Amino acid sequence: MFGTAKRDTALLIIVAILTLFAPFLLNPFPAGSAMAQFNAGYPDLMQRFVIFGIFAIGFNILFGLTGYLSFGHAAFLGVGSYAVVWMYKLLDYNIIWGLPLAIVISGVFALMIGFISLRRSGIYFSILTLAFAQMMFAISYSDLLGRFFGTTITNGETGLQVYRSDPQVLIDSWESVPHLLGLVEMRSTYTMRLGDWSFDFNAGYYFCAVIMLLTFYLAIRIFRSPFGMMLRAVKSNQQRMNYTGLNTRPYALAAFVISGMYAGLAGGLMAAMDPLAGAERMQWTASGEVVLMTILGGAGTLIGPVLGAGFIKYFENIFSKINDNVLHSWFAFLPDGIEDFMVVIVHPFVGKGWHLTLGLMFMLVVIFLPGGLVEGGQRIARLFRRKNARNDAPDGSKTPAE
Amino acid sequence: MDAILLQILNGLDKGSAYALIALGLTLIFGTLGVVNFAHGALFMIGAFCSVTLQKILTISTISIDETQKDFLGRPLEVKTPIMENWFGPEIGGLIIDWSVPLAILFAIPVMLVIGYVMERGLIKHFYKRPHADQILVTFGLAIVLQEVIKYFYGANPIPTPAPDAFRGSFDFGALLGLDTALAYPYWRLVYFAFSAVIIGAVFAFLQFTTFGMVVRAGMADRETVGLLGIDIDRRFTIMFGIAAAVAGLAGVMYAPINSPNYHMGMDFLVLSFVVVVVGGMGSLPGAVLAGFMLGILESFASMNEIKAILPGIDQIIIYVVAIIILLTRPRGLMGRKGVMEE
Amino acid sequence: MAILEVKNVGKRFGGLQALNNVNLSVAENSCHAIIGPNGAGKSTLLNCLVGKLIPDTGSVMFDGQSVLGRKPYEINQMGISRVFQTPEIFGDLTVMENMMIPCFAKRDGAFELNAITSVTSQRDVVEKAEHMLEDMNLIDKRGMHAASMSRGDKRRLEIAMCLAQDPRLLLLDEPTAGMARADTNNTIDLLKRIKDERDITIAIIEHDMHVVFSLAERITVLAQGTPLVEDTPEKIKGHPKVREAYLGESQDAA
Amino acid sequence: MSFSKLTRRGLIKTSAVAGAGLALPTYLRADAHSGFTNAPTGDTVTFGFNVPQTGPYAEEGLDELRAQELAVQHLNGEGDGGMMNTFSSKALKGNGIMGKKVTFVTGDTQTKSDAARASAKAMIEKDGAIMINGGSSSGVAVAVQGLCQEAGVIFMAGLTHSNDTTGKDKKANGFRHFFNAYMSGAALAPVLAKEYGKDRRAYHLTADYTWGWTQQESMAAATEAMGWETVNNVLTPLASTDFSSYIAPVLNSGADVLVLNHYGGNMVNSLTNAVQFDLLNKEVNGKKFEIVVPLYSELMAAGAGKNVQGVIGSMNWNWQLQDEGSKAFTKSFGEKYGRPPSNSAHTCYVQTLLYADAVERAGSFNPCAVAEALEDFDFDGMGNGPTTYRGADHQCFKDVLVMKGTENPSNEYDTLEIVEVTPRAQVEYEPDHPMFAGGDLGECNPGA
Repeated sequence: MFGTAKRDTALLIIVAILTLFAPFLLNPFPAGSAMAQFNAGYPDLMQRFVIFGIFAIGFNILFGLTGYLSFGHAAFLGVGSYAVVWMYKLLDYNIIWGLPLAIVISGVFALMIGFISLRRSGIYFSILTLAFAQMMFAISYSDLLGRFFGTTITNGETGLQVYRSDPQVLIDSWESVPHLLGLVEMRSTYTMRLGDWSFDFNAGYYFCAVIMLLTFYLAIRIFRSPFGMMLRAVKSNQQRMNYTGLNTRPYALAAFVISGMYAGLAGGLMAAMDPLAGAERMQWTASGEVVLMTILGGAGTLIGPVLGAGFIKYFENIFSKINDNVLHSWFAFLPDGIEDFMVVIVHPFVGKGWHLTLGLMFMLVVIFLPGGLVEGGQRIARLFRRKNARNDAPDGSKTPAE
Repeated sequence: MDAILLQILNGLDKGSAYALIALGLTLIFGTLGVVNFAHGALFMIGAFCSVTLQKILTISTISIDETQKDFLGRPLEVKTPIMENWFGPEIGGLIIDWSVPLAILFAIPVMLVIGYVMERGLIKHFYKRPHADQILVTFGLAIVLQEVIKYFYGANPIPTPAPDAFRGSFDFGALLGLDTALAYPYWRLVYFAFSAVIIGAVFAFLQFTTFGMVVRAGMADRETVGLLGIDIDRRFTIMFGIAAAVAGLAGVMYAPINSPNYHMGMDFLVLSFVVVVVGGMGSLPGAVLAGFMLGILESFASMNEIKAILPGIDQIIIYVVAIIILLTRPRGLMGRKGVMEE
Repeated sequence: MAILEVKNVGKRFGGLQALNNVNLSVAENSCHAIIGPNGAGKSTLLNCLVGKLIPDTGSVMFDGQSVLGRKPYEINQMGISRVFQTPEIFGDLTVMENMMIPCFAKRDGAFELNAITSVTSQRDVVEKAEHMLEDMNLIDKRGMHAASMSRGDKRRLEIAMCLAQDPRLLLLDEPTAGMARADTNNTIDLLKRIKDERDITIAIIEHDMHVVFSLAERITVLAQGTPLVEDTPEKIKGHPKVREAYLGESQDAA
Repeated sequence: MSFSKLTRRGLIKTSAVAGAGLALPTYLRADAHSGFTNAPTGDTVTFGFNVPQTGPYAEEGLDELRAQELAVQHLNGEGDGGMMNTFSSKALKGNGIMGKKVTFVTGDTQTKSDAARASAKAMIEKDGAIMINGGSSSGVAVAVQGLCQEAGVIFMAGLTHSNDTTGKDKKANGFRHFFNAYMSGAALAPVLAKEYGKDRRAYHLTADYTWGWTQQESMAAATEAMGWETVNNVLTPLASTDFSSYIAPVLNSGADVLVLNHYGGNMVNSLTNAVQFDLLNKEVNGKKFEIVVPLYSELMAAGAGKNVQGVIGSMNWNWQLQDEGSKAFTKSFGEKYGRPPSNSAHTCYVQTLLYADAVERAGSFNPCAVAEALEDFDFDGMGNGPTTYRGADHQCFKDVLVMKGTENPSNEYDTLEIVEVTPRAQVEYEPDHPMFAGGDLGECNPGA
């Protein structure tokens, strides 16, 4: 089905089901309960999961397949966001204008930056991409371009946003909410209550989810295509590539541009969900984040980057919100002394200490699961398989791009 | 003219911090082949060695002064440092005043131990792993280290002044017979001299000791040296400790220049990578040269005359220079072929 | 008729004249060996042929066209394939994938953005690759990681990858270096078979005289960057100059 | 194109009916019937405290969080009641708000617009927060204010000092208690003229982002009006950690005052660097060289240590004020946390009480009713003397403090001393003042 191998089709279907039912799966705890803190099924975070999933899937096409480690991909994310918000300002709040533009413009930027940066390899390449991205960040953060043009281009550290005085030539009256063709507002949410549970079905989330599935499907096709194979060959042995009559530069550049366009799309979607483009999303920390997401999940695997993105965003948004009040409510069932003791123990790892937990998780994953989270999943799966059929012959069909 | 002289001084000073951090980083790159994202955190821990020693030296006894009130209107608790009790206010005060230079002695063993533990406990297991894994684990470690510091010291910068003897500035203008003042802070001159000594010591160590020769040989060709029956691993462990100590010492003496805070390591991390790569992978002189060069260029770019022509150039100069150098010289200023190019 | 014509090629590295006025002519469908002591300039010459190095002087013509100034992949597309001293294969890929890449390179050229269709749907390439693997007796190992194969298998795979492109000239750089005697003999047999079955020219650099005399139809002896003599194996064996310059000095290599 | 232009509204309506299952244009948990976002249904009401908990402003965020927690206690009738006892409005009874117990959730802004909005959205969407309070930078405040406007909740800004927050970027759902750059300039200029004379030449170093620009503009305008001359204004990158190359040229520029339009880590470092260059011991143009830091905070002063001594700046509030409200708050805060509150803590505390009081007076949590109750509200007893929340731009008008670094501090909290309490009349301005022009409050948005 879909022109993909059976295993890939199965993976795609599983991912589709998971995203479709995410509002249920991410809200396993009743709304009022102490554990509700761990629920992640609210629109903003669900949107972030899939948007950063797209970002990481695209990054993986470059890093996972070719091995070129870009440290400046957040620049394309920012470019995509600015493109969409500018379309809001100039035309109207319909996201249909901005998203294709985000892809095209980030593609153009990726072509220029990639063309120059790919003249070098290894860490020299990484630093070139970092330098370009940091330049773009500095320019956006202080709106340096705006100083030359005499009008704001990025609106500095506040972030680019839509004002009532903006032209919005396609409409007469001012709008304030991004929508798709006037059919549905991105923030529309239907809340379903089942007993104590509550589930949010958000239009923006499903829009992003559909796009994520499309990009995931495209990534599968790329992984399994001759082009994808060539990219893995670039990573494996450039010398042999050259002496097999293959020009490595355009292969790497094409991967760079494709992943840049993925990043631009992700950035565009961020602005489509929340009509503001902040300069921080171009900073090196943002570029570093997608690197971490990809490695954490499992570089070069199809589903790994999505898992990594979800993992990091979950910690950022859920663990940072756990304060001492919440801790007390968790441990309220314990006797007073022990309750306070537990709160003191857990306190450094949550709330303002969420970074500490994240750092520890990075170390634990990379020490114990060298292949990232995907390897964790594989180990669990192997454990089950071994239990079920001890005498099975070793699986020789394991393809390296798994 | 005087403006340019001043910026050269500034550049040398900034450059010495960059060079010291990059030196340690490139030692780890070159000898161990490890991408160490925790190197900035080592610099930060060095700065907090100064803070810690200052706190230790100012451990105080508390007495109640009924004549003064605190902010809630209660009698004020007056703190007297134990140092002043022991040695009298004069000498005790002097010891506290000199806590930053004294912290050098404190920091060397601390940083060597931290470096040793890091290498044996963690980094050692990642020599054979892909660079991606090294990035993830050292980045995780960097976050953990800075969060631990934040837990104990808070997020606010902590003033760590230089000894009173080094307050104020030296007037080069008078020295050179210029009309205009060309004042430069004493402590910054001390920092520059200190870095020069450290850099010189590292180079001398690598150049003139057998240990250094083996390490240099190991940087050039690890396998061959290993085949010669030399225990290169143990020497690399010591090298990691030294790299940590260099970063730490850079931090110790930096504390009076800018009050240390827990995230100062991350502020320097990206920059130090740029410096190392511009200098060229695996080249110690390259790292030092690039450090000073970028420091001076950054200082020049912040001159009003330059900013008048190119507004905002000071924000991006480092990156522009990095791009130009990497495009004109494929392996940075003095890089060796084949190091971190795969 | 000569398919490869090297004329007056010179190459200098700093103070070292690595190649000096080298002339070489390789006849089509022949097997031509280049021998010489260490540092004679054999590898430098080879690198000049494939575009890794550009000679300071002289010309290199392949099938009437100059290869100078062309990139390695362009020269390869002209029909020159190279086998390395230590096998250069795609270690992270499977044997089958290793085999398919040259098939794609042959079919699609230096770059083709074929990003949507599945590899397995390219029947022509799959069949050709399978055929090559069968031919090389590697078909059982098709799912293996190339890096985990034995050295002899890697060598066979690399030769197979070169042949998959149907090159007109196959350059071999000490193909049996570091091999056990049995593997060496297998490789010799393989190369003989290739020579018999295909219209192909083979140029080989080799230390091992057993290999050279088993395969070569003509031999060029290189010493200190200059061709000493060129002749048939029989004549070379008895040539006094060669004995003096080469065979006498390195008995153990022979 | 014309398609969307002509029929958009109609389409939204029909689609809302047709696709009612999926696309009801409700925002989140609000029952559509209540008419506004996150209408509290049970016996509790949830506040969202959005402060920086990681990054350079984490300490400031922590102090804000302390104050917010204290405010919630006081609202619920716990503790000594703090400023509720001195507040001129007596609507709050210490039984929560309209009988509902106040609870709160917290989030981390990371001092990044994106992260702050994500965190605010989480509190609104997931936790049902009715109001967002806190923050310690203007970029974040503007970003979150915009979000609250769209979401239909009230935003009670924390520390935000840029003119834009209640100028170019003002929003009907957003309210700022903190003072702003213009007020700093207006309060400082007369004091500076008195202390340092009217014939001064100022050299500005300005952080290169929106707040820095408005701060510099305000200071330059106010001091120039007093007769000062602005010699130069140099923009410094936010990422700077070492300001030596910007400070070195100051001495030879002919300026005799250095104005540091920096905040947070930037300010700590630039002031430390300036003192290293011994500027305060120099004489230029026959006058003693001086440094001015327009926006002070206790935490920055602590970070800069001895370097603040004798340096003048301004603040919104300080714990040393001797009015009843300030004393009550300082006592309450000090007894709970063992340290005096910072001025950002004060703002967050007051904002929380003001919001609660407005709800009580309006008799509704509906943001529009609350906004109406806050607009042009006059109150006293909150530490800054008689204060007005101006309806035209949602900016509070009150006395401003001019501060100076204490020369001989007697204890670790004694870093700054009050030079003058600038009366409110002196810092007031018209809503259409050019520095605040270009904005539009819009209409209050109740959300659902």
